[in-house]
Amino acid sequence: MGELSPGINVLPDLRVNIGSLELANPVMTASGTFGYAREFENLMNLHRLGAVIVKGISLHPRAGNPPPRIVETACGMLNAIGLQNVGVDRFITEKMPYLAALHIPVIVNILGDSLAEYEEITARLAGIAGVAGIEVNISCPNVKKGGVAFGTDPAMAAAVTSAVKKKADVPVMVKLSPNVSDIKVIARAVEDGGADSISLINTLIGMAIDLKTKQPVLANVIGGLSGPAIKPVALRLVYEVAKVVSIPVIGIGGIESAEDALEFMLAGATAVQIGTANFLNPRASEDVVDGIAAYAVAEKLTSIRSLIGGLRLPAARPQSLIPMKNPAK
Amino acid sequence: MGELSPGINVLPDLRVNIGSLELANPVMTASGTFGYAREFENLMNLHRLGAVIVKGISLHPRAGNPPPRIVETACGMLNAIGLQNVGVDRFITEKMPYLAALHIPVIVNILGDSLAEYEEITARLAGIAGVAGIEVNISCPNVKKGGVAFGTDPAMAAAVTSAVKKKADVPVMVKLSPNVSDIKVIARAVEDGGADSISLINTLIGMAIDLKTKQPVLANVIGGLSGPAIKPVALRLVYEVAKVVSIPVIGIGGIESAEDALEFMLAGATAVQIGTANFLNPRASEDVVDGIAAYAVAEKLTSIRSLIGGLRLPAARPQSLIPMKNPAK
Amino acid sequence: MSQYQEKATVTRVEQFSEKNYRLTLDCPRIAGCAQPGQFVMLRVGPGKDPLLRRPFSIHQTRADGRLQLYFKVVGRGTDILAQKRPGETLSVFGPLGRGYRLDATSPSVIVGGGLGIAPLLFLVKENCRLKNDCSKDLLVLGAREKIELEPLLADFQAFGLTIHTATDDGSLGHRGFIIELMQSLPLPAGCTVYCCGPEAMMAVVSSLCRSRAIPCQVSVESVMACGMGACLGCSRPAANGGYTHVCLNGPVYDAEELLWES
Amino acid sequence: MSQYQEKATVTRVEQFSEKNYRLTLDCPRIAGCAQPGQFVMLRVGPGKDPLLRRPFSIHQTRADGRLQLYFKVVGRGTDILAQKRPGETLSVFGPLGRGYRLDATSPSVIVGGGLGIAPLLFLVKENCRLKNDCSKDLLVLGAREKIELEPLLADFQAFGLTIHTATDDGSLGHRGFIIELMQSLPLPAGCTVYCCGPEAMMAVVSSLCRSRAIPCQVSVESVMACGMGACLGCSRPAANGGYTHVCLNGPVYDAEELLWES
Ligand SMILES: Cc1cc2nc3c(=O)[nH]c(=O)nc-3n(C[C@H](O)[C@H](O)[C@H](O)COP(=O)(O)OP(=O)(O)OC[C@H]3O[C@@H](n4cnc5c(N)ncnc54)[C@H](O)[C@@H]3O)c2cc1C
Ligand SMILES: Cc1cc2nc3c(=O)[nH]c(=O)nc-3n(C[C@H](O)[C@H](O)[C@H](O)COP(=O)(O)OP(=O)(O)OC[C@H]3O[C@@H](n4cnc5c(N)ncnc54)[C@H](O)[C@@H]3O)c2cc1C
Ligand SMILES: Cc1cc2nc3c(=O)[nH]c(=O)nc-3n(C[C@H](O)[C@H](O)[C@H](O)COP(=O)(O)O)c2cc1C
Ligand SMILES: Cc1cc2nc3c(=O)[nH]c(=O)nc-3n(C[C@H](O)[C@H](O)[C@H](O)COP(=O)(O)O)c2cc1C
Ligand code: FES
Ligand code: FES
Repeated sequence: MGELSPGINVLPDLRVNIGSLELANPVMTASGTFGYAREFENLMNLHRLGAVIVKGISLHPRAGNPPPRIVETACGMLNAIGLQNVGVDRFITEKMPYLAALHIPVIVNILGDSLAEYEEITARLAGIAGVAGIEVNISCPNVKKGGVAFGTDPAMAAAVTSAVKKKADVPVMVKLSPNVSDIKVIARAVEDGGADSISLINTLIGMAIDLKTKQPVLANVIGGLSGPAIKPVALRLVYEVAKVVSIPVIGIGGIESAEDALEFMLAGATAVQIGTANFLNPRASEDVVDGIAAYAVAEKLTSIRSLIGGLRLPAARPQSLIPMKNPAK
Repeated sequence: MGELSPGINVLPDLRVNIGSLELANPVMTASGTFGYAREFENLMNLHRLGAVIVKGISLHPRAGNPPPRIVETACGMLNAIGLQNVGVDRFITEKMPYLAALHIPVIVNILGDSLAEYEEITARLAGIAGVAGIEVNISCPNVKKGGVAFGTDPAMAAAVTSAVKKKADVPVMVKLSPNVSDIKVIARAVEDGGADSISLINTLIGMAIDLKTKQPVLANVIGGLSGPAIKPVALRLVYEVAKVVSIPVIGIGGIESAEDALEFMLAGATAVQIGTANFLNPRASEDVVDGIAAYAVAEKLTSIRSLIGGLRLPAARPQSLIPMKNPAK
Repeated sequence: MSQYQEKATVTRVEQFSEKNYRLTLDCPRIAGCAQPGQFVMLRVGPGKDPLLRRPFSIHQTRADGRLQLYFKVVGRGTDILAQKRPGETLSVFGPLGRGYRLDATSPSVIVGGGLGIAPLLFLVKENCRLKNDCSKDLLVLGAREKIELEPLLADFQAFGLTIHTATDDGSLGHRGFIIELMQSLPLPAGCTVYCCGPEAMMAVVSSLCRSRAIPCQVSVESVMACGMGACLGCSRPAANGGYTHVCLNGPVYDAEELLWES
Repeated sequence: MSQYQEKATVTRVEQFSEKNYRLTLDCPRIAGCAQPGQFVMLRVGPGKDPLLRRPFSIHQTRADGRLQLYFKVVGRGTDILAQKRPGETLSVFGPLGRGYRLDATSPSVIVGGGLGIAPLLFLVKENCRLKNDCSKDLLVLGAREKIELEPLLADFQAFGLTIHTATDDGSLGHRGFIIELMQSLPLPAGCTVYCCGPEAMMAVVSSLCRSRAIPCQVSVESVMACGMGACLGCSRPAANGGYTHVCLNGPVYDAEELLWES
C-alpha cells in the first residue's frame, strides 16, 4: 500500500489469467467444500478470493446420500455427499443474487447424468448475472452409457466438454478425475473438445470399513478421498497434464498452505483450489492468499505468473553413469 | 497352548490358502520393504510370518536411482528406489540359502522390461529350493511397447502372466498397479492369463516439490506413494477385485495393525502384505500376526478364513425413499 | 451470528473417572457469545493426523472468558485432548449450531444421559437466569455408574432445581434406565423437556413426550467435517423428508423435526 | 549385533540456544551396546504424522542407561521433540549403523562443525577411554556463533585433549571456517581425523586429509525411512561405483569410500 519509488508498487502482482478470465490472485475455493460462499462470510473476507467455485449443481435438486457421508482417514477424509444440491433453478434464484453481489468471479460447478443434462444446466446458466465461469465435473457416471464415468473415457470427456461449450457464454473449466490410467489422454481430449482450462484433481475413490460392525463406514460404501493424503498424487497429475496441454491448468488436492499452492504453480498450475482445508480452517483460502503475497514480496517477484511451470528438473544423471562395480547390497 | 476340552484347541486357526500354497497365517511382508528378510532377524521372529516376499528381482543387477530416493508426505512416503537389486543369479546364490533355511514360504517378487525378461527370471528360479511362489510386479514399463506399464493394459498384463506361468514351477501371484481406470478389467485379464492369485496395491504414482530449490524432491522426479495415506484407495480396489475374480486376492496398502489387516480380509482379501509399516516398526508384521490371533480368540473364530469377504453391506436405502419435500439447504 | 477461530489456552484439566474429563479453556470471544446447546470444533493437535476438528458441546461458560468442555475418551482425538496440560493452546472454532430454545414461561424438565450431561450445565444455568424461580424445574440425570455423575452434581445443585438421578447399577439414585425414572415422576403440567443423551435414550424420551404432548428438544450428534454448513457431511433424515444438517439446523432440534428409528 | 526398539522415558530437556536442544532419555538397552558414531531412529509422536522415524546420532551414553541426543529444530519432527517434557515416552530404535573405528595407536584429530558436534562427545569419551593419554589428541570445533559451542565445551574439556574452536563471527576462538583453523594447526604426525559436520565442511576436510595422506573418517547424513537396510532409500554414490547405504554401511565412512562433489 504505497509506493517505494515512482512506478514501483510494493503490492505484489498476484493476477493470473484463466483464458479470458482474469483473477486477482490464483486462489479459488473448491466445489463442495465452500458451500455457496455465504457460510464463510463472517469467518473471512470473501473479497480476497481469486474466485469462488460453488457446490456442484445438477438439473434437478438432489437429496444426497444417507448418513454417514463422511469419515476421516489418515491425513484425509472420504466423502459420499451424493451431490446434494438445490438444482440449477433454485441455485439461480436463491444463491446467485448473494454471490453476484460479492463482485468476485463465481464459477459454477455442474454435473449431469447425460450429455443432455449438462447442456441444459449450461443453457440455464447462460446470461445469469455474476456467473463468471463454469466448471464441469466429469467424474459423474453416464447413466446412458452403463454408468461409466464421463471422466474415464476420452471420447465421452470430449463430448461433454463440447456440449457444455456450445451452450456456455462464459469460459469453461473441465475438472478431471484422477482415477484413470493416463490422465494426459483425457486432458488432451477435453482440450480438443474446446475447454478453456482444466482443473484437477477430483477425489480418489476409496473406502473405509468398520471392523466392529463389519460394515463399510459410509452408507454409500465407497467415497471420494481428499485432503493432504492425496497431495502427492495431485501434484504429479498436474505436472503431467501441464506438460501436454496449452490451456491453463488449475491445481487441486490437499492444499493447506501457501507453500502447497506455490508447489502446484511450480508444477504448472496457473491457479489452485482449496478444498478440505476449508473444513480445518475456515480462513484457509484467505491465509493462502496472504502467504502467496508474502512470498511474492520476499522473493521480489514482479508477477506471480513467473512461477507457473517454473519447476527446475535435476540435471539428468542417467543410471548408466553410476557404474555398478560394487553394489552396496 | 493346551485344550479347553477334548478336541477344542484354543490356538486359533489362522491358516489361509493362496491356491495350492497354505500359509500358517495371512501375514506377509511386502516386496521392497523387508529387504531379503535377514535384516530383520534380530528384531522379530521371522518364523511367525505367513510368508516373506523379497525385494523385486530383475534379470540383471540394477544400481537403482540417484538420491534422494525417498521423501515423507502426509501420512505416507514417496519412494523411487529404482528397483535396485542384485539380479536373479546373485539372488539365488547369495540370498536364497538363508531364506530357504527359514522354512517359511518365500515368494520372489520379479520384474522385467520385456516378456522375455520375465520368462527368463522365472525359468532361473524354477527348481530353486525354498522358492514357494512368484509375485509378478507388472507396474514396470514395457520397453518394447514404448514404456507403457505392463499393468495398465489388460492384454499386456495377461501376456506377462501367461509367460511367467509357463515357466513357473510354483504358484504365481500377480501384483496390480492402482494407477488404472478400471482395475477389474486388469484383474480379470490376469486371472484369464492363469494367475493363481492377485496382490494389490502397488504404490500410487506421486510427486513432491521443494519450494526452496524449485526442484522435485526426488532425483527421479516421480515416485510411488505408500503408507496409511493410501489405505482407503487400497481397500476399495481390493473390494472391487475380490468381487470379480475367483482366485485369492492379497491386500496391500497402508496396513499397520491387525485391525487394518482384518478390514482388508472383510473386503475380500485372503491374506495381506505389510509394507511401509516395517520401516516404522520393524516388528510390525509379527505384531499384526499377534493381533489377528488375539482377535480370532476374542471373537471365538474357528478359522480366520470365515472372515474373508465377510463385509456386510448396509440395507439398501435408495435415495428415492427419502422424499425431498424440504431439502435442508 | 458471530463465530470465531480462537487460539485458546488450556487453564485446567480435571479427570473425573477413568475416561471422563473436563477441560477449561481461556477462550473469551467464543465464551462471550455462546448459547446453551451450541458446540465448538476443536483441533486437537498441530499435525495433519488426526485431520478433522472434533465437535464438543459447550459445557459451561464464565464471564471471565473461560469455556469448559466435558468429554469422554473414545478415540485418538479425545485421547490427545485428555493429555493436554495447562498452558498448552488449542484452536477452537465456534460457537456453532442452533442451541436450546428456552421457554421461560414453561416449567423445564432437563434430561441428560451419560455424556449427554455435557451441554446441560450451561442450559441449567441459563434456565435459572431466565426465570425468577426454578424450583419447579426438574433435572433428571442418568449414567452407568455413580462415578460418572457424582463429580458434576455439586455444580448442578447450586441452581436449586429438583434433581433426580438414575444409574444402571444403582450406585446412585434410581437403579435402572432414566426413562423409567421419568415415567415414574410427576412431570410438571405444561412443562417442556430438554434432552441430551445417547440416541436410544433420546428416541424413548421423545416418544414419551409425543405420547403426552409435551414439547421436547433434543441435542443430537453426527459425524462432522466442517461444523458450519460447508461440507454437507452431517446429514440426518428429517421427519418431513430429505436431510437436515446437524451442524446448522441442530444440534438441538424439536424432537418432531427428526425421524426416529422405531 | 543387537538392536532394540525401546520405549524410552525423557528424563531431561536442555535448551542451549534458540534452536539447539539436548534430550536425555532413559534407554538402557540401546545405551548399553551403542558405539560412538552410531545413531538411533526416533518416533517423535504416537500419530501417523509425521510418519517416519527421525535419525539422530548418539551424543552420549551413560552406564546408568541414559542416552543423550543433541539436536537442532529444523522441521516438524524436531519441533515436536523440543517440546517433550520429562516423563513422556518415545519409541527409540537402535543402535544403528557403523560407527567410528578408533585407532588407539594413532593420535586423534576430532573435528566437528555445527550440529556435527552431536556424535563427538561419545567419540571423545571412548577415544580417551581407549588410550592411556589423550593429551596429544586434538578437538577442533566450529560453529556459526559462540552460543552454539559454549554450552557443550565443559563436557568436552573434562577429557583433557587440546581444544580449538572457530566461529563464523569470531565470538569464540578463531574467526572463520574450521578448515582454516585446521590448516593453521600443526596436526600430530601419524594422526587420524574423525569428522562430522555439514557436507561442504566434510568435503574440504576430506580433501585436506587426502592431500596430506591422513586417514579420515566422516559421518554423513541421508534421508532415511527404515534406518536398518530394508528400504534402500538412504543411498549415496560410492567412490568405486554404485551406491552405498548410509544406514548400514555408514553413517561413518572412510572419506575415500565416498564420492565428493568437487
Ligand atoms: C454436536 C456434537 C457435540 C458433541 N459433544 C460432545 C461432548 O460434549 N462430549 C463428548 O465427549 N463428546 C461429544 N461429542 C462427540 C465427540 O465429538 C466425539 O466423541 C469425538 O469426536 C471422538 O473423537 P476421537 O478422535 O476421540 O474418536 P475417533 O478416533 O474419531 O473415533 C474412535 C471411535 O469412537 C467412535 N466415536 C466417534 N464419535 C463418537 C461418539 N460421539 N460417541 C461414541 N463413540 C464415537 C468412532 O466410531 C470410533 O469407533 C459431540 C459430537 C457432536 C456432533
Ligand atoms: C545418521 C544421521 C544422524 C543425524 N544426527 C543428527 C543429530 O545428532 N542432531 C540433529 O539435529 N540432526 C541429526 N540428523 C538430522 C536429523 O535427522 C534431521 O534434522 C531431522 O530428521 C529433521 O526432522 P524434522 O521432522 O524436524 O524436519 P522435516 O520436517 O523432515 O524437514 C524440515 C526441513 O528440514 C530439512 N532437513 C531435513 N533433514 C535435515 C538435516 N539433516 N539438516 C538440515 N535440514 C534438514 C528438510 O529438507 C526440510 O526442508 C541426523 C541425520 C542422520 C541421517
Ligand atoms: C465434502 C466434499 C464435497 C465435494 N463436492 C464436490 C462437488 O460437488 N463437485 C466437485 O467437482 N468436486 C467436489 N469435491 C471435490 C473437491 O472439490 C476437490 O476436488 C477435492 O476435495 C480435492 O481437493 P482437497 O484435497 O483440497 O479437498 C468435494 C469434496 C469434498 C471433500
Ligand atoms: C521403499 C519401497 C520399495 C518398494 N519396492 C517394491 C518392489 O521392488 N517391488 C514391488 O512389487 N513393490 C515394491 N514396493 C511396493 C510395496 O511392496 C507395496 O505394494 C506398497 O508400498 C504399498 O504398501 P504399504 O502402503 O503397506 O507400503 C515398494 C515400496 C516401498 C515403500
Ligand atoms: S459438518 Fe459440514 S455441513 Fe455440517
Ligand atoms: S534407511 Fe532404509 S535402507 Fe537405509
